[in-house]
Formats: sequence, C-alpha cells, structure tokens
Amino acid sequence: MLSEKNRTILFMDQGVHLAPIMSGETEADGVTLINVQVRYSLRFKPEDRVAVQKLSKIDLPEKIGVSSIKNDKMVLCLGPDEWLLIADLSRKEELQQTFERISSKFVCSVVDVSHRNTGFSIRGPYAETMINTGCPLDLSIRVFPIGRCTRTVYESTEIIVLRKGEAEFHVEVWRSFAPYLSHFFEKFMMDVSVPQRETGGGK
Amino acid sequence: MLLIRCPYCEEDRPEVEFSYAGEAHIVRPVDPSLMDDAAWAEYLFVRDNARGRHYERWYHIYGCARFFNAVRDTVSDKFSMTYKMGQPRPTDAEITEANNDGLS
Amino acid sequence: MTGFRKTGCGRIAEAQVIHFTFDGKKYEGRKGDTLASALLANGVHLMGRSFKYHRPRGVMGAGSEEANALVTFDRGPGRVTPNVRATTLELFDGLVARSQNNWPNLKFDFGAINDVFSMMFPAGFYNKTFMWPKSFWDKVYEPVIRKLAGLGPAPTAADVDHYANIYRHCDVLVAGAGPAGIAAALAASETGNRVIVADEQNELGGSLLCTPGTIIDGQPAWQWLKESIEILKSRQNVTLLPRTTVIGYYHDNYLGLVERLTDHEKNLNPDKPRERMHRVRAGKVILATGSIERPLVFAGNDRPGVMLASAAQIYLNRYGVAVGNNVAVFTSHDSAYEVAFDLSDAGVNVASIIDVRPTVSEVLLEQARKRAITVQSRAVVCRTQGRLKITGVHIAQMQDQNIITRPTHIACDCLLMAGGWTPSVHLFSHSKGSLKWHDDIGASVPDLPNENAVSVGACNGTFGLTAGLDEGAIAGGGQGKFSTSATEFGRGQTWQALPTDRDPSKIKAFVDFQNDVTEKDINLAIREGFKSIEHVKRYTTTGMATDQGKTSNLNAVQIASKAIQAPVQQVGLTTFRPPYTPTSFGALVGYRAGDMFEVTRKTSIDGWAEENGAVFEPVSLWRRARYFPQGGEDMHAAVTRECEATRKGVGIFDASTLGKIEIVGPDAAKFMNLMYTNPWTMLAAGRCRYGLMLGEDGYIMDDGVIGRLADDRFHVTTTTGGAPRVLRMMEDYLQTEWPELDVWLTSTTEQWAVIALNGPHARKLLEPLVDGIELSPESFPHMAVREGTILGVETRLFRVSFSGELGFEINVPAHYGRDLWEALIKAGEGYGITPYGTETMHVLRAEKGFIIVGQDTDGTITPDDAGMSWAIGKKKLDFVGKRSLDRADIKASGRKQLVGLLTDDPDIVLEEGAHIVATSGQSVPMTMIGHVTSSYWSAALNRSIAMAVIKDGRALTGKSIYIPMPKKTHEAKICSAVFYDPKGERLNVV
Amino acid sequence: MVKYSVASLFANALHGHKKWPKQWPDAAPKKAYDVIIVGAGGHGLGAAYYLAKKYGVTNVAVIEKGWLGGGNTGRNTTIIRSNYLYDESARIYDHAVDLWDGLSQELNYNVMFSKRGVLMLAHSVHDVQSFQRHIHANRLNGVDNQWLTPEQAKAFCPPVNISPGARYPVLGAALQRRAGTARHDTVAWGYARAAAALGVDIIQNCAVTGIRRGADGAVQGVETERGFIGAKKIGVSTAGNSSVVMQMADLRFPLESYPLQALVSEPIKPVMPCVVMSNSVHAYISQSDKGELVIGAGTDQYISYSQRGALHILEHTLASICEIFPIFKRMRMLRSWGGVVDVTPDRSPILGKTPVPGLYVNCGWGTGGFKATPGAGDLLAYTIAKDEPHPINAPYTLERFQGGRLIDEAAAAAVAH
Repeated sequence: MLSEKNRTILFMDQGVHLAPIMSGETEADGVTLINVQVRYSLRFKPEDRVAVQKLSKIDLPEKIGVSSIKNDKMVLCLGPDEWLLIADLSRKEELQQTFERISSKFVCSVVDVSHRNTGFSIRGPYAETMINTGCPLDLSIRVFPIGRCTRTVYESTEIIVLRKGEAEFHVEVWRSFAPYLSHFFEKFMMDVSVPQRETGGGK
Repeated sequence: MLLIRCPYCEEDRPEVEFSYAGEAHIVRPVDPSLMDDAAWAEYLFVRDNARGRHYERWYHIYGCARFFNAVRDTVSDKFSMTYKMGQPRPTDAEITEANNDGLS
Repeated sequence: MTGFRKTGCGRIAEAQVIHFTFDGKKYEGRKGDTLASALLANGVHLMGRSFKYHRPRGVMGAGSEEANALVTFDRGPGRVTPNVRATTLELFDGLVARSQNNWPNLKFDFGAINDVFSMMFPAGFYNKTFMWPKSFWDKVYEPVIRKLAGLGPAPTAADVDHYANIYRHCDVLVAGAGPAGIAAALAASETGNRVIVADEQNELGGSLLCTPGTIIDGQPAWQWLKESIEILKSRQNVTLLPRTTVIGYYHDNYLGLVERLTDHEKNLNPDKPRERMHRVRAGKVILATGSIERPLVFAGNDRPGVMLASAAQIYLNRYGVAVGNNVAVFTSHDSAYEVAFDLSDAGVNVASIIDVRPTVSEVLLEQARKRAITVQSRAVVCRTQGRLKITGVHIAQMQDQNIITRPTHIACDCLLMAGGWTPSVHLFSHSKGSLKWHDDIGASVPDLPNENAVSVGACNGTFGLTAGLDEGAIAGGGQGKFSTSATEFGRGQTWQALPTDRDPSKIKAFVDFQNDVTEKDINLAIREGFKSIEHVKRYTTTGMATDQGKTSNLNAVQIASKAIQAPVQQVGLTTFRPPYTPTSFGALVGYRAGDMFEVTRKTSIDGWAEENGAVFEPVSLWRRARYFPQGGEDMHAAVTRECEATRKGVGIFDASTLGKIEIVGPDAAKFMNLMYTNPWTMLAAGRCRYGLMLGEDGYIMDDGVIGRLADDRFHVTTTTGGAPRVLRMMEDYLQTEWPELDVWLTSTTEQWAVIALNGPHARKLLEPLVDGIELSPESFPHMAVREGTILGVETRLFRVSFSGELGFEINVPAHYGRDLWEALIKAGEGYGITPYGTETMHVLRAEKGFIIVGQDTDGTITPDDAGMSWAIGKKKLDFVGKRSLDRADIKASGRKQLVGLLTDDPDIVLEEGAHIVATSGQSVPMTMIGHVTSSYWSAALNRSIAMAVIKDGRALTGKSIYIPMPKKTHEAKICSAVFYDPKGERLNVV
Repeated sequence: MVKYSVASLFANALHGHKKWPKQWPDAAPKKAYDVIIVGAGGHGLGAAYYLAKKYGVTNVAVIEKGWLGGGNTGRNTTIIRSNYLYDESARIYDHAVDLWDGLSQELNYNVMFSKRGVLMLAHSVHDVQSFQRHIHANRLNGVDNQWLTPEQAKAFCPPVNISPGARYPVLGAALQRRAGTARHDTVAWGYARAAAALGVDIIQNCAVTGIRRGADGAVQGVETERGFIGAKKIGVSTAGNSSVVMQMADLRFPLESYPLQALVSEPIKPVMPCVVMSNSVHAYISQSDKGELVIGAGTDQYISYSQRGALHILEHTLASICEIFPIFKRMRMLRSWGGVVDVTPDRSPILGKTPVPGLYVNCGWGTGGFKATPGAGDLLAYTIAKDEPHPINAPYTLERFQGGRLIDEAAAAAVAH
C-alpha cells in the first residue's frame, strides 16, 4: 500500500538543458524555451472535421498549413487528417474531457504528446533568417504569412514552424533534439552579433 | 535539391522534406500465398527502373506525412506531375497535359 | 624600381599604403590591392612553379581563372590555406603568403630537373613505365612521384575557423555583377521582385572596373556604376552579395553561393564565420558571368612576364599598376589594341603589337600610329627569352601556319597575349542547358536552357558593352535602350598552336599552364588513338588543374579538332563540373561541425548517468549508459557487479530510448495482425505480447513488447535504432496498401521516459509508490500493462522482463523521468538498488536466450532461424513477410539457426564474431558453419556463455564445434540458448 | 603491340614521341562476331581481353555507346579491397585482387595498383562487433584483414582524429593491407590496348539499340546505330544502364539505378597514406598520386540516369570527412561529378547466364564495381566461353532472388539496435 511519506509529487524537468536563453536586441527578442504546455495529436477523418469542431468547440482548420490561435490554444493542421493542439497546462483536464466526448462519437485517435515536443519562441528582426539557417522553406511574410504552420525540417531534424507575428515564430522539436537545435541558434546569434557586411535592404 | 509538388499540401516543397519510396503502382497481392516463388520474387524485387518516364512514390515525411505518387523523367529528373495515393496511373494524355502546364 | 604604380590610374592609387610579406620578403602595397597586383607593383612577376615540370611561372590573369600564381596564404596555426590564387587574394596590412611546389626556393627549385628531362615525361608516360620490378611501384616509384606531385603544403592543424550556411529564396538571382548583370538587376528589382546579385569579386562592376573611360547614358562608367549600386542598395528587395561565388547550379533553380567573409579582413574576429554558403532557390536565374580571355599557344608562352592582355588592363585601370615598362603585345583579337593604347597612354612603352591576322582594322592602325606603336600583322612570336622573367621575343612573319622570315628579336619586360574570348558557360552547363558551337568566336554559347535561366552579355556570346547592357536589362524585364561610348567590341580569330622556328620537338607551347600540358601532349594523345576530348583530357590532364581549364579548354579542343581533322562538335566539349571555382570544404560543411555535426539524443535521465560516472556508448542517434563503474572498476567488474545485484536484489535501467508508437483506431488489431507475425485479435486489453516484425522479404526486422491498452489502442515498442524505420514501414503499408483501415499511428518515443526495474525486490520497491494499480501477481501478472499513477504522476506500468527476473517497466511523461529515477534510487537504497547499463542488460538477456535484433540477427535471419517459430500466428492468412518464408531456399535445410554455446573451458569467453567450423584442424580456407553472435561472462552461472548461428544448428545440439582463433582453437558444445532459469520460475517471486 | 618500357620511352623521346602507334585501332564493325560485349568499361574490356587471352575466343567486338571507360570506370573513387564477409563475396573480390596484383605487367600498361591499405573505421560497439565478425571470417577464408586499436589506426593514418570526445569516436579499425587504389582510366585503356592487340574490335560511339533474337529465343546479334551486328553470344556489361539493355531482350531485372557522386580536392603534398572508409558516417577518402583528395559521396535517394547529383549530398559527405579529418576543412573541393550505379536488392552483383540463350550479364555491382574489374571481366569471359558460370560466380545468379538465397553483405553489417 501507498505509504504517506512517499507521497511526493515528482518535479517536472523539461530535461532539455540549454545554454542561457539567448537574448536579442530588445528584451522580448531572442530565443526562449517555452514553458511546459499540453499537446495532443488529433487524428480523424477529414469528413468529420466540421462535426468534431462543433462538438469540441475547438477551431480545427481545414487546410494543411493553417493554424488557429485563440487565447492560449493553438491548433495546427499538419496533414489531411492530422491536427496538433498546443495549449496551456491549465487546460489539461478540460481538454481531456472534450477528447473523451469526441472519442465516443467519432472514429479518431487522440494521443498525448505533451512531453514529446519542446517549444521555442523565436522573436526579433533575425527570427526568419535564424530559422532559415537550416530550414529550406521560403519563410518570407508573403509566402509564409502570420498563422501559417507546417511540419518541415531543420538540417536533418524534424521541426514544426508556426508564424505568430511578422517577426515571431513558434518552433516545435522533439525533446532530445532541442539542445542540438539550440546550438545552431546560438551560433547564428553569435554570427549576427558581429558587424554585418554592407548589403542592400532587408537587414 | 529537387522541388517537389506535394499533392496534399498543394505546394512545391524542397526535396529534403521528402523520402523517396520506390516505384509506384506495384500493388501488394491480396493473397500472396496464391503466388508461386517467381511471381512473388517479381513483386518483391523486379522493377521497371525506367530510363525516361518513371512512376514512383514519395513520402512527405517532414511535411504532411503522406505518401503520394509522381511521374518523373529519370533522365532530366523533371517531374511531370504528382498525384494522391489511390489515384490511377495517369494516361499519356494526362501526362502530356501536365508537362505543358509545367512549361507555361 | 618604383615605376610600376601609376599615379592617376586605377581605383586605389591614392589608397592607404600597407605592408605584406611574400616568401619572407617585405613589400609595400595599397589597400584594395590583390597580392598579385601588389607584387606586380613591386616588379615581381615570378609567383609560382608549375605542377609537373616545376617551371617558373608569373601571374597570367587577374581573376579566378589564374592558372600559375598559386600561393599558400598563412594566417597562423589552423589558418593556413594552400593553392590560393594571388589574383584573388585581397591584400591587408600584415598579410603573409608563400610560394609553393618548390624546393629550396621559388627562384631555384630542384624539382625543375623534371623540366630538363621533360622529354621522358610526355602525357601518359606513367602508363608506359614504372612497371619493373613489380614490387617497386608502391615501394619506390609511387612515393617519389607523390612527393614531386601535389601543389601546396598539406594541412597540419585543424581549421580553427567556423562556417555558416543559410537558405534563401528570391524571384531573380543574378550571377555576376558586370554591366549586363547590373542592368539585369536594376530592371528586375524595379517591380518589387526579390533579387539577389552575387559577384565573386570584392567590388561589383565586372569589366566596368577596368574601363573608366567609357560613357554610359551620358555618365562616365564609374559614375554610372556607383549610382546604379546606390539604387540597388536602396531597394529593400535587393540583396547584394560581393565576394560571393555562385559555385554550382543544381536541380530546379537551386544554386550554391559561397560568400567569403573574413579572409580579406586584417583584424580577424574569431566569432565570425569565415565563409557562408547561401543555398538559394531562385524563380529565375540570370547568368551574367562574363567571359575569359584565351592565351595564345606558342613556344615559350609560359615565361614569367607573359600574361593575358585583359589582365594587364585590369592591373592598370583598376589597381594602377603597369605590368611592365616595355610591353609587347601578341594578339589575334582586336581587344588587345585597347589594352596597348591604355598602357601607352599611361606612359608605358609598347614595344610592338604582333598580330597573327593578315589584316587589321584601319581604325586600330590609325590609333596605333597616333601613339607611335608599331603593328606587325601576319606575324608571330615564335619564341621567347628570359629565365625567371621574359627579356625579349623573336618575331617572324608567317603564312599558312609556316614561318616565312628569319625571326627578329625585340626586347620587352612583359608580353601580353590575346587569343580571343571564351564565354563563361560553366553555370549554364551545370544546369544541363545545352551548348552550341559558334565558329566565328571559336567558342560554345548557351543554346537551350534546362532550367528557368537566361544568359546575358559576354557569357551568352553577346560581346560589347551596349549589347550586354541591353540584353541584361531585357532579361530583367526592362527595356534595353542603353547608349554608351564603347566602340564596337571588335573581332578576332582563334588559333591553335602557332608555328615556331625551332625544332618543334624541343620547344614547349603550353595549353594548360598549371598542369604543364603542351600542344605536343595533345597531339600525342590523338596519335595514340584518344579521340574524344574526354579521353584527351584524361590522358593529358588538360583542363584538370585547379583552374578547371578556364583558360585552356578551348585551345585544347581546337588543337585536338585540328589533329583529328574533325569539327569541334565531333570532338566534343568537356563537361563543366561544379564548383565554378575551388570551394572550401568548410563552406560546404557550414554549421555542421563539432557539436552540430550530428545530434546526440539524450534521455531525460542521461544527466543523472553522466553525474554518476556512466560510461556511454552511441546507439543510433542516442547515447546510452553502457555501465556504471565504481571505484576504478573496469567494464568486466562493473558488469559482473551490476548483474549480480540485479539477480539478487533489484537493478534499475533507463530504457527510454526504445521506440514507441501509439496505434489507435477501431482497426488497430487488424493492422497489428498484418504488421507483426503474432496474432493480436485475442489479446485482451491490459495484456502485453512480444511482437516480431519481418520485412516483406521474410527476415526479422524488429521486435518489442506491445501492450494493448484498450480494444482500439496499442502501445508498441520497437528497438532503439529501429523506431523511425518501423514507423515508416507501418505508414507505408497503411497509406499505400490498406488505406481503408481506420487506424492512426503516432510516435510517442519521446513522450515517455521508461525505467526498467528488474530483480526479486522490484515489486516490493515499487508497491508503495504506485497508486491505482494493484501489483499482486494475481491482479498484475507477467505480460500485463496497467495505467495509474506513480508518485502522483500518470504512468503506464508494464510487467515485463528482459532479464528473466521479476520486472517492471515504468513509463512516465518524459519530463518526470529524472525525478522518478532519483526517487526510485532513494526508495531502493534498502534493497541495494543498482543502476545498470546496456552491457549488463545484454548479459542478463543472453542468460535467458533473448535475442537482440541487429546483434543475434543480421537482416538474413528468419523467425525459424532464430528459433522463434512460436511467435508466428499459425492461423493467420497473411502478414508482412509471410509469403517470403515459404520460398524454396528459406525452407531448405542448411540455414543458420540460433543456438547456445558452452565452451569446454568455462573460463574462455569467446569473441563475438568469431567463426565456427565443424571439425578441428582445417587448413585455410576453412569451411565455416556459423559464427558467435553474443558472448559474455555470466556471473549467475559462473562461466562463459555464448549464442551463435550455426548451419542446421538445432539438430546438432550436444555436438562439439570448433572456433579457430589465431593462437588456439576453442571447442564448445551446442546447447539451448536458454542458459539460466529455463523454466522461468524467477518471474514468479512474490 | 609496341612494348612499353623505360627503353621504349627513351627511344621515342629521341623521336619527339612521334612514333608511338595508336593504343588501340578504330575498328569498323564486321558483319558478325563470335562474341559481342556490350559496354566498353573496365569490366567489358576485361571480359574481351580474357576471352581472347585465356579462352581463345578472339573474334570479339566490344561495342560502346560513348567513349570507352567513360561510364563508372572513369567516375569512381578507385577503392580496391576484398575483406568481405560471406564466402561468396570474399572469393569473388579476392579473385579480383589477385588479378589486380600483377595486372600492370600482364597488360604491359601501368594501372598503378597501389597496395596502400584500406582502413575501415569503427565508431560504435555495433561497428566493432561487425568488423570483428568480418575479420574472423576473413582469417578463416585466407583473406587479409586485421584489427587495429584507435592508436594503431592513428599511427597508420595520422590525419585521422581519434579523440574520444568526437561525435563518432574511432573505437578501432579494420585494415586490409593488400587493398588500395588503382588509376581508373588506365585500367580501361590497358585492357583496350591489350585486347585490341589480340584481335578484339573496339567500336566506340555506337549505341546498341536492340538485341535480336531468333524463333528459338536465342540471341542472334545486336541492332546498333551502325546497323545489325551478328553474334551467337552477347555479354552485357553496362553498369548503370543494365535495366535498359536487358529490356532489349524482354528481360526485367531486379535493379534500380541511382546517382552516385564523388569529388576531388585541389592537389596538395602527400598527407593520406592509405584509403579510409567510414561506413557509419558515409565517408570514403584517399589521396591520388597527383595529390588530390579523392572522396566518395553517397547516392541520391531517387532513381536517375542524369549523372547529376545534389548539393546537399556533397555537404553531408564533406561534413563527415571534416568530422573525421578536421585538418581538411580548409581544403577546397575542385571538382564533383556523378555516375549512375545499378543496385540489386541484396547489393551483390548478378554475373552469369540469363533466361535468354546466348545472353550473359554482368550488372548490379552498385557502388563497388571498380574493385571487381579484373575478376568480373575474367568470370564473365569464362561464363561466355563455357556457357556456364565459373564456381566463383555461380552463386551470383538472377534466380537467387526467387529462391531467397541472397548474398546480402549490407544486411549482414546489420543495423544498430
């Protein structure tokens, strides 16, 4: 039987030990490790989307690459039948109840991946360029506008990129790849902290 | 690095997001036990390996995670078209049309 | 001599004076110089030695086409770069460079003995000799050849710089910022297109930089250039990249651009990357890469002081340096006249213009007369004089390629040669665009593009400033309506080898200067039957030097064409291969060096292992604790202790790296039935089963324990390295073959930290910590799975064992992994809890005969080979790999089967990988019947144990086999692979 | 055939090298031959040479669509070794190495076979196990291969970084001392010259467009750009394009063709004393006599006949090279190029008879064909001459894919667990 003296709650450690958070030109700029959030991988048939949305009150974008961001809840449509929901930790119970309702009515798969991913917030004038050091997508605002999201790759590492603002991105990566990714960001910040060559616009 | 149109994402995306998945339209037999060794070996191993027009599969592994089909010329490496899994092998006319679209 | 720097000429004449060192000697230069221009300003032409004959060589060009003036650029330890072109090395105060490929020094090089005996070293000589005696090739001849070959010194220290890379996208990429490129960029950027302009030089402008006298749209060229660049800079949509070489043009308008960031900087900031690779995807590519002047092929054309006329113009008009005081000009093209006139106007004596053509335009002759320059037409330089520097030339009249007069001698300190222009079609050719031959310019120009590319200006064969500007502007989407003062570009004639008055077998007329390929070598290749230009190139090595034949290819092909008496098109053009100019490995490596070469995946418990002295091993991308030595233990001692502690008390192991896949949906069991050999339909929720996965070829691919959490939900585990390919294969079958199944797959490898507790005390340790799961053997039997909480955190608890002991695998969300681990260690103190690593895990499982996929199997082992036919669902109609198990050779006897081995001497631990024979005393080659797959010292059994795959091994149980080792042959008996607790009673401790 | 030697070189030097004869004459195709070899690479020319030299079949033509030696023979990184695991592989590659040793003298053409040693680096416990398995098997097969500690590996090849902190530390190495390199072009030229001297016709720039077969199904000859050429026996040795040529005889093969890239650096003074291979990080490197570092890259992922590879493949290769050899990072890539390799499902070749009477094939060598050149040529010649495979190539049938008796070296190197 459970002994009372052992009833301690475990400490949550993201298990990702990064160099000191990298700062940018202003306080809000730079790369930050996002605090623990809840994440669910939602899979169901595209034809059920509207009904699931109605039942769950969760905004589920129809098109791959589109996200919905409401308050502390982000839903990213990553595939034809795949959504990633990221929310504040405080939403966990409420969401689980919602998912139980969905699961009872629809053919679907809900998998908790809260701890699988680590989230980075990348902000500032260099944000786009920084991600482009290893990510081959065109992240210019006209091609990759605010709200756009996708699974893609950074060098050989799978990442998810979401644009939250003109100069603000949310990047998700599997937990054990986070320190590796942060090495690149760190090095890049060092590179741009030294005087830049003279070029045309768009600094 | 090729630029590949994912028929699910409906976008041209860089090759490093994709993983090649071999010749397309090689359907796994419904009941393999009915095949003789030769027919089974043919299914397992024998490939067109076409010099020229090639039907092949790609996996958008670092994207929408879908497998899909493509028609590509293996001499020029140019894609004629890509299409969703389950769609039939395109006809010559469809490929020609796709090629022309690509050129315009 | 100070007269070489011409005040009033060039762009840097008034610039700051700086100092540099070449071959230990101090010189003065100007800020903005290249090493070559600065040395020339000091009257130094001799800058290198050639590859094969070690002939003294002066600078020939003024850009990246340079073949002769290669130096070693020394910025201190870890920053020594061999084979740098003096013509592209930007000078800074304190720069140190050295000549190379000579001993003892540049002026006196023993290697030049090769030149004396050069008659013994024609093209391909090495194919014909060095064959006797046979053993001498790698012992004697080759080492000597190797020492003499090679150019710069080999590196000795690791590079201390770092490199960067970035992906970029643009609507238009302009390669080359000469007039055509600038005009294209101006037009293309006007509409808001994203435009990138890259140029290999430090200054944008290309040929405009050396033609200050020209007027463009009413402005002097330099003013026009300055203003144009200002406009481009002011546009937000334009990125200008000077010092950036487009090195290669790849599929679908993907190009590599290398930007040099620090080599030119006096004060090196070590934090700054040395070079950056821009990986550019362009909508459209405008190639404005210009053209390169061609040398003439004549006797003694490699004497220091012989150089391209265009180079002399660049040195004069850009750097303010006269290449000589008394210059002769040897030409087959009008373009050399402008150079001669510029030199003359700058006060340099032009000794003579020797023109091979029978007639020269009257306009040019008039200009020459005005400057009192003599012009000899239908004339040829039939040889040159001077040792380390040219002192004079012999000139004769010629007709039909024959000398018809006695040569006359004139003195000169420099000879310019101008053999026409070669469009730089390299990038266009990388892109697989086709070329067409133009007889009138004696060169190939772009024909049909294979990508969305357009060539403009000289690289398109469009010579002349006005035409180039117009063509550039139109390509950029604008209108080409430039007016310039440039005279018509002029004409030329291309020539093969020119005649000499000497015995042709005694002279050398160079085609490829760096590789010392002469016109005779090319003719020899043809004579010996090499007909394709690719053959000629490989036989003579022409075009294969570090300049990749930029100045030599077309001369070579025309000489070959003449010798074969076939048109150039038939001889073929050599293929241009990336990169355009030699490119640092570092630039291609980019950030991916050191820590960033490859990820090292670590579990959330890794930190504890590190702090507690674990020795790690890499397993696929992960690192795993291999063992935890205490107080100076070696691996053997540590593993023995860890094994004993686990079997007698309780051991704790980090199993987080195992792959995990959540399979969810109403058809989950159906899908599992197809993917794994085992039956899944009847497995109840809450129970686990060992799953075996085959490839479609029938060989074991992966395995793992799989728990059924609910009717529609499986928790699948895979091997550590197998996780990605298992998921991929599952997705492949699901999406391609069985899309009708309602099931989804989600990787959860990193969601869960997994801690394995094994040993008789495992339950006692765990029980007080767990909530909501009854752990008694009755309610939680072996091979069961439950969900509950441990220390307040949700857990998926498996009762499984890979050690044969009572075992549990505790899955908790990853971020709790370390804290749980530490809590268990603390709670287990009373039970002697012992952390163990992969090595102990391997021993414990081997004692029980459990296989490790990838160690005991190798991609050629079927379930039956592994003795695991029990894992195959006998009633199943189909699963991946099933049909392959039914093939003739898979069913035949003689297959290797997994068995146990016990050595006759229990102290002998066999070597893993050792091969097995049926009888002792065989001589080599022996008949091998199998090999040892796993072998350990078993503390539990106090003897060695081993597993092996042996031909028909199961039938040989009890028989002796032999393991011949270099010093001794071991004998062992075949037995069951289950060495320990064969009845499995230890799982049932209460 | 003029004998090549120092003496003949000297004698010719006196004549300004104007008297050297053609190394092989240009042959006009005859109406028919006893044997036609399709493909004038090292393997095909070798087969022609051995047919004439060892098996007395001199009425032979080698037909080549481009220029001889212009395919993979002239595009590879020239590594020669034989320390393979399985008996079948060890025998076929060791047979080749036996022939390499002495080939220069045999052909009177210096192919520069240099026994510099091939060092294969182990970076994980799994690598160590795998290499040990190879070494033990090789020892019992009489194939040279030995284990070196990291320090011994460093002593043998000083540029190797054996720092234990490396991402892929060197835990040891397998060394085959009699392995090494040769000069690729000269192998083709040497065989061409020697074969021509024995009466073999070498016909370049003559693409084979079809294989003609009689009512009995047996071959009758080949259709070419220059017309029909008859032969009762046809050997196909067209690496990269094997599927295309076999299709001419209505045969579909278990082959796929992939682009494979290689590159060289600028030449520098001697620094690499041997060949180094690292399978875990995909790096293969040696230094040529000229001083260039010769580096093998990986294949692109998709089928292609374009001989055009991607930049990211080279980036990955050089990252690997610089990881193992940090001193090479300032070196510069001079030239990169692509070839087309055809790969079988078990990555071992198919060398033997085909279901079509009179048609013989030598294909599927993947990335390892160069090292087999003399052996493959000899065995193909034997098989054609005797109409049955030599015991050494007998296991390398097309039929093995049906029964399942594969020779899978790569699978045996297995995967990390």
